[in-house]
Amino acid sequence: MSRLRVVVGTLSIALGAAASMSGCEREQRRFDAPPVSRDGLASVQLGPTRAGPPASGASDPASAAASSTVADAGPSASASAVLGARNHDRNAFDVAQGKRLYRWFNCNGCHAAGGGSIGPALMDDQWRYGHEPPQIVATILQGRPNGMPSFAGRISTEQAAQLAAYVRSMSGQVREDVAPSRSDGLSTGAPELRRDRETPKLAGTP
Amino acid sequence: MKRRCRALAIALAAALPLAAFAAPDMTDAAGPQAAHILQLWRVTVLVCSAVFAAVLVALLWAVWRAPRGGADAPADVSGLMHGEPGPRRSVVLAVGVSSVLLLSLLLASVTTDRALAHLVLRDAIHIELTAHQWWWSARYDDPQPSRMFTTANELHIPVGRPVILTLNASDVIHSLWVPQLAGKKDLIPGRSATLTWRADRAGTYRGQCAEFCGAQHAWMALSVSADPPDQYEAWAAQQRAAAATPSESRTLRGQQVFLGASCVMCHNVSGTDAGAQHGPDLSHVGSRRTLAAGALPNDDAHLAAWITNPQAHKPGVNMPGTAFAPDDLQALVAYLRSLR
Amino acid sequence: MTLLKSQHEAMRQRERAQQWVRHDSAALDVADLPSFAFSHRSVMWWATAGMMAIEGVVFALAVMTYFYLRSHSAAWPMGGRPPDLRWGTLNTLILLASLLPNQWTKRAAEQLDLGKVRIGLLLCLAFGIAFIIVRGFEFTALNCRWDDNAYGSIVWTLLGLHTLHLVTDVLDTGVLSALMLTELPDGRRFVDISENALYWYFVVLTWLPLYAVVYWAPRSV
Amino acid sequence: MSRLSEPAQAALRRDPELTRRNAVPPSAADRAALEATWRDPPGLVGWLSAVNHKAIGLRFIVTAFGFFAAGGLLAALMRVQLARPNSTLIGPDLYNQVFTMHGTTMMFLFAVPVMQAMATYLVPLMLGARSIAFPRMNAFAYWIYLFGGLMLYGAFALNIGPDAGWFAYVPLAGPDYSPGKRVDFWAQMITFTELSGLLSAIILVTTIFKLRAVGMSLNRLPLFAWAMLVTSFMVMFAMPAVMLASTALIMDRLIGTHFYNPGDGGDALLWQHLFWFFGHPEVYFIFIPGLGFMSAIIATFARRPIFGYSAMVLALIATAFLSFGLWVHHMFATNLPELGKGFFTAMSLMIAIPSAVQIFCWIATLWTGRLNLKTPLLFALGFFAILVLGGLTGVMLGMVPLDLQVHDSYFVVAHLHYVLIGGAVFPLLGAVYYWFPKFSGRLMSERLGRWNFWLLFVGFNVAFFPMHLLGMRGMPRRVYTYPSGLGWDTPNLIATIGAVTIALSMLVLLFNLARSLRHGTPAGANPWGAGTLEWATASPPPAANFDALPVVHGREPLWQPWPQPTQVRGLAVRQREVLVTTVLDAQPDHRLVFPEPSIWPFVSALATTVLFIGSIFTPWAVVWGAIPVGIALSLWFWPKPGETERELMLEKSP
Repeated sequence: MSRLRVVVGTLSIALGAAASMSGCEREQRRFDAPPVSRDGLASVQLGPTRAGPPASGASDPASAAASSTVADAGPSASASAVLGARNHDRNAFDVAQGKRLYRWFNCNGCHAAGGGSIGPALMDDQWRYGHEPPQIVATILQGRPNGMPSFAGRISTEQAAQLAAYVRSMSGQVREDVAPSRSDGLSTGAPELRRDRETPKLAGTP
Repeated sequence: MKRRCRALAIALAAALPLAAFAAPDMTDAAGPQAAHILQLWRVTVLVCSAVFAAVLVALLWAVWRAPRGGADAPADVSGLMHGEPGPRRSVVLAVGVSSVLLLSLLLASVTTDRALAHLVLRDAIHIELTAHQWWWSARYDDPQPSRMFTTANELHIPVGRPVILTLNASDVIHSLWVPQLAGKKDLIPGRSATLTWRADRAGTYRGQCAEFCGAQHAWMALSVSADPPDQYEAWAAQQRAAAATPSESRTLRGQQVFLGASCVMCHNVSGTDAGAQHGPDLSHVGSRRTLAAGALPNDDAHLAAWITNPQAHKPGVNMPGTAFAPDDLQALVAYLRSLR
Repeated sequence: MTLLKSQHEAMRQRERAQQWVRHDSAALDVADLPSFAFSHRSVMWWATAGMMAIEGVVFALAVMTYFYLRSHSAAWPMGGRPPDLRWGTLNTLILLASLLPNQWTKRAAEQLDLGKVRIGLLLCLAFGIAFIIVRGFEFTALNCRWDDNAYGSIVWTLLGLHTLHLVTDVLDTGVLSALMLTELPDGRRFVDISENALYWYFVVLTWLPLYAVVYWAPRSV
Repeated sequence: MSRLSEPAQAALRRDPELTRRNAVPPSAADRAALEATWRDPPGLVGWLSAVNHKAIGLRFIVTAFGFFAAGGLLAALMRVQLARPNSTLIGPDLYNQVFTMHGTTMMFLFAVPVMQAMATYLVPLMLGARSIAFPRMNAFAYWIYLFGGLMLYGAFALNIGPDAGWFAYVPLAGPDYSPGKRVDFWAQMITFTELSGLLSAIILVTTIFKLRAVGMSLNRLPLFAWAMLVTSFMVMFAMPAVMLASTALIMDRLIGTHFYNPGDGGDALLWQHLFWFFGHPEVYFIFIPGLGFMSAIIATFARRPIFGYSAMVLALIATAFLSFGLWVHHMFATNLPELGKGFFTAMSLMIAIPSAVQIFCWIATLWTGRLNLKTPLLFALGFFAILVLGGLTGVMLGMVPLDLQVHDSYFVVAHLHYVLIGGAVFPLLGAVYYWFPKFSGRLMSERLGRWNFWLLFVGFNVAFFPMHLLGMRGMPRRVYTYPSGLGWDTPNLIATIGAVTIALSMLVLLFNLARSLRHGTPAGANPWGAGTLEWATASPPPAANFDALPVVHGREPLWQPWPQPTQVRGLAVRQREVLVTTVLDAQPDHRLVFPEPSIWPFVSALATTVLFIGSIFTPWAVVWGAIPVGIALSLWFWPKPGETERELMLEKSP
């Protein structure tokens, strides 16, 4: 990114042992994330694992139009391309940002702290619409029946990927050294990094 | 030299739209508290400079007058056999003088403390200031709840009237410091602090977060404009009014774009559906001088650039970038700029 | 009277040390000085004293943190019952009882009596292991988890810190016992045993205030 | 003798030399035997098992100055970034890591350890002792310190460098606002350096109290030894605070405890109280050894003992006690009660008095002395100019109203560099020039020394004096860049020019050190004509320091007549036997055989490092890591075959 940073990098690496490089990826602060183009959101065809009806509960005409074009197209390479380029599951900053957005966007309004209330529980091993990152991003952006609103246009793909990474850490899918620890609020049980890894199973009928 | 530097600074400030503030210099006191502190500052600098000069003179004189001797010169151990009344008397005298000076400085400090604590607080303005990671939100309290209003990053206060700030932090520790008005006070999560100001001279005073609070600690400025009372009342009335409803088609389209995009997830514009509190209140963003807590000047070009890619201007900020279609972007910028 | 006796003892030792030092011409001959000494005359005592000072400050600061956090919270213990007294009190009794074999071993070491020392060390080891086992039950009876709230955190930390010191000293006693049972010890080993006994006094003495803080402070007003 | 086993008695009959004692005046055979006994074993394993206090001391000093260079490079990087406003040379993320690493390196990896390193080398020589107390524990302390520093810089190289400041205030350094392992590595580095610091403190206190030469009563102890004694006691009572605080922080971050969670019973100021209760005494650990160096240098180069010995000792002790009572002056801007802050203002002003006593005593010494204006004295004079200014700005910062204006501004950056570089680095460089002949047997070049001094003195003032102005103009600390037009641009540029000058002076020092190692004029035992015992032995000193331990009869043994008896006779030469003396009057108490070089301190340090680093990634590492540590420590303690027999040959019960 800048000439001097390269000089400092080579100097420090000469000092440090060539330890495993997993540390680098976990600690990346991706401040230079390229803005996802507004109309680019519409072109991200994310198909759900199971053909569900387009989200009905969209509260706003503009986003309904966007999500309808999204829902009926099949899964395409560009979705995983957008996500695959940066594996949010292995970046501590992304998972921590996801945890903050989970509170900011009021996901805990329906999903509580992961235990579920109106919305389904997220910390257990029951998954209706898939537990892989692209599938969770699709669930967030398209919305799901029985009340999950579509956030396409409202939440950028980058933020959705961060939220998906955090949701996965709730059930221990994220590595222990990447998962977030406790938050500075009332204690909601064991912090994510201390939860054992659940083996995700397909839940019952949608 | 200091006078010339300040003149140069002001000239520079006028030239650049960004830093439209006078240098936040603690010696340019604009309120009683900064004045009290400045007075103590000058007394202390005087005393300390005198002591420093005395010690240096004593040292240089000692080094100048003492005879020279090589490593082979015999060491004079007479001091171990019998006492040395001469040097003892001067050392005891010097230590005594130092102790008396320190005591006097202590008394000066305590009297200044009392003076700061006794600022008259009759008919004060009450502001609840909350610090977030890298911007300030301020709520002007009022006995009538309907007259309360919220703004961000820029405060206006009437000249001559005291201001009582209740300080809270929502995430990490920050510290509010406006050198020309008063000393700093930390905003600590889980604790509430109070700070009192009074500006006796009209002007815009730059404040800054003074406690390291993360990636963008450098761009967390706050500007305090001390206005004559009538000009303040006009500003406050304007802030209390709901956001301007768009009149012509471009700003109406801009509002549609605003409500359809991710802005509503974090920002609040009174009078519309957007009511989130995680970002600065945009109801009157058009009337502010800078964007992003002092990082960018508030004009069309910078606003458009900021919306498209905030990370380029303030890397690490929590605002996501959204690349609108060019005409959508123009409409959105026009709408936001219209929110006077 | 006993104080006077120990002063008298120290003076007698000093005189004996002096008489072995002969002055003749340029040199001071120290060949006949003893090759080890007990209590603060030994170098090992100062290491033990240093460790005790450091760990004493850690305990003091941890107790201060306990009352600092208590002063900041409305209810204490925060949303829970104070720890059950059963195991804690039993452990305190065991610890006080362990002072007897400890003192017995210390005096045996200072009399260089290998037989008694071997028995004493095994006794101390038994008491230590018993204390660790009961400490295990104590942790179950704290009625809070370390990640429940600040109260749980500081209570577990206080108990954990003391357990750390307990385990390290029991291991030390274990290694010393193994050494004394298998090897023919020289004088310095007896000094090590005497200092290890001194450190056990420290483990006991720091437990008493911690016991009061962990078990009785939440019950007080 | 009676408890000697059969094989041991046979060994003794074969080689009666095993219990031969040294004679006075020391014979050539004695000298050769002592060298063979006290020398560290050769080869790599021998190098790793070295326990000689001079070998460990030199490694400690070189490692500490290595970290000093690394910290200096980071500082140069910061100054280049801050030279111009709105600079994008370094982004905020890297800058936050750089300034945190600079602070952490200078405070934890350089300033405190280098003073203990110099003491590890010099104190035994100054006391007329054969070795430092607990030599293997001393080696362990060095290895732990080295591994801690390497861990931190390894993390920095992998972009896991801490980025929450060297003080790591929570909640920013807490689990919610510092994701990843960066602050964990910082907190664990604290555990490494504090463990090393505490062990060194115990070692130094025991050495100074129990291993002094016969006759060196406490009122004949050199002032540098007094400074290290006082510093070691402060270390023992202050460092536990930061160990408790950093352990609580790492538990908050890894197992979810709530010490600093404002939402669930914790408190953000708890960290500040615990950290600064350690923090302020820490800056005095750095400053008081500097005072010790000053007393040693000024006495030798003014050709007379320091004026007012007892006043100086009492001033050191007073500074130590007072330094525990003023930590809240770092927290004047918080919402603590105002009356409380007033007490801490009074304490902060009062601590200036003992320092004033010392400065006036030194000036009186210079006034009545005969000056030998060599480089060490130049650095001592540089100390006066810079430290006194730093101390006076410290008095200003101690007053609540003034601190509220300039706290966490560049005024404080100027103050801390004036007292730390002026108060500790200048005397330290003077000490390097002063004792380099003793370390290496060669003098450093005077010409290069003057260049080094004047470049540093001018560069320092050009770099840090403008920062007072920056602080008064409202520039806060720890900002990766700043807007133009606020009056901050020119002073920042001047400061960067000063920083470059300081870098130049450090290069001159490096060149002087490298050149003098080979081409320096050979220095005899006492090139400066000094009075303390370390100058009574050869340069560099033999493995056993003294062929026969000296008997001391005065405060400056080499300057005062040396009555009978002059040396000690009767210590074994074929075994590592030292003379333990009483605490107050240093009368002979008993002979003690010290441990042989052993690989176990190095192995134990490795095992402890694995435990500490493992515990960052999983709490279970604490449990499983403890087993190898326990084994290594037990084998370290276990006597080697034949060791007990050899000791029994010399045994005599009290």
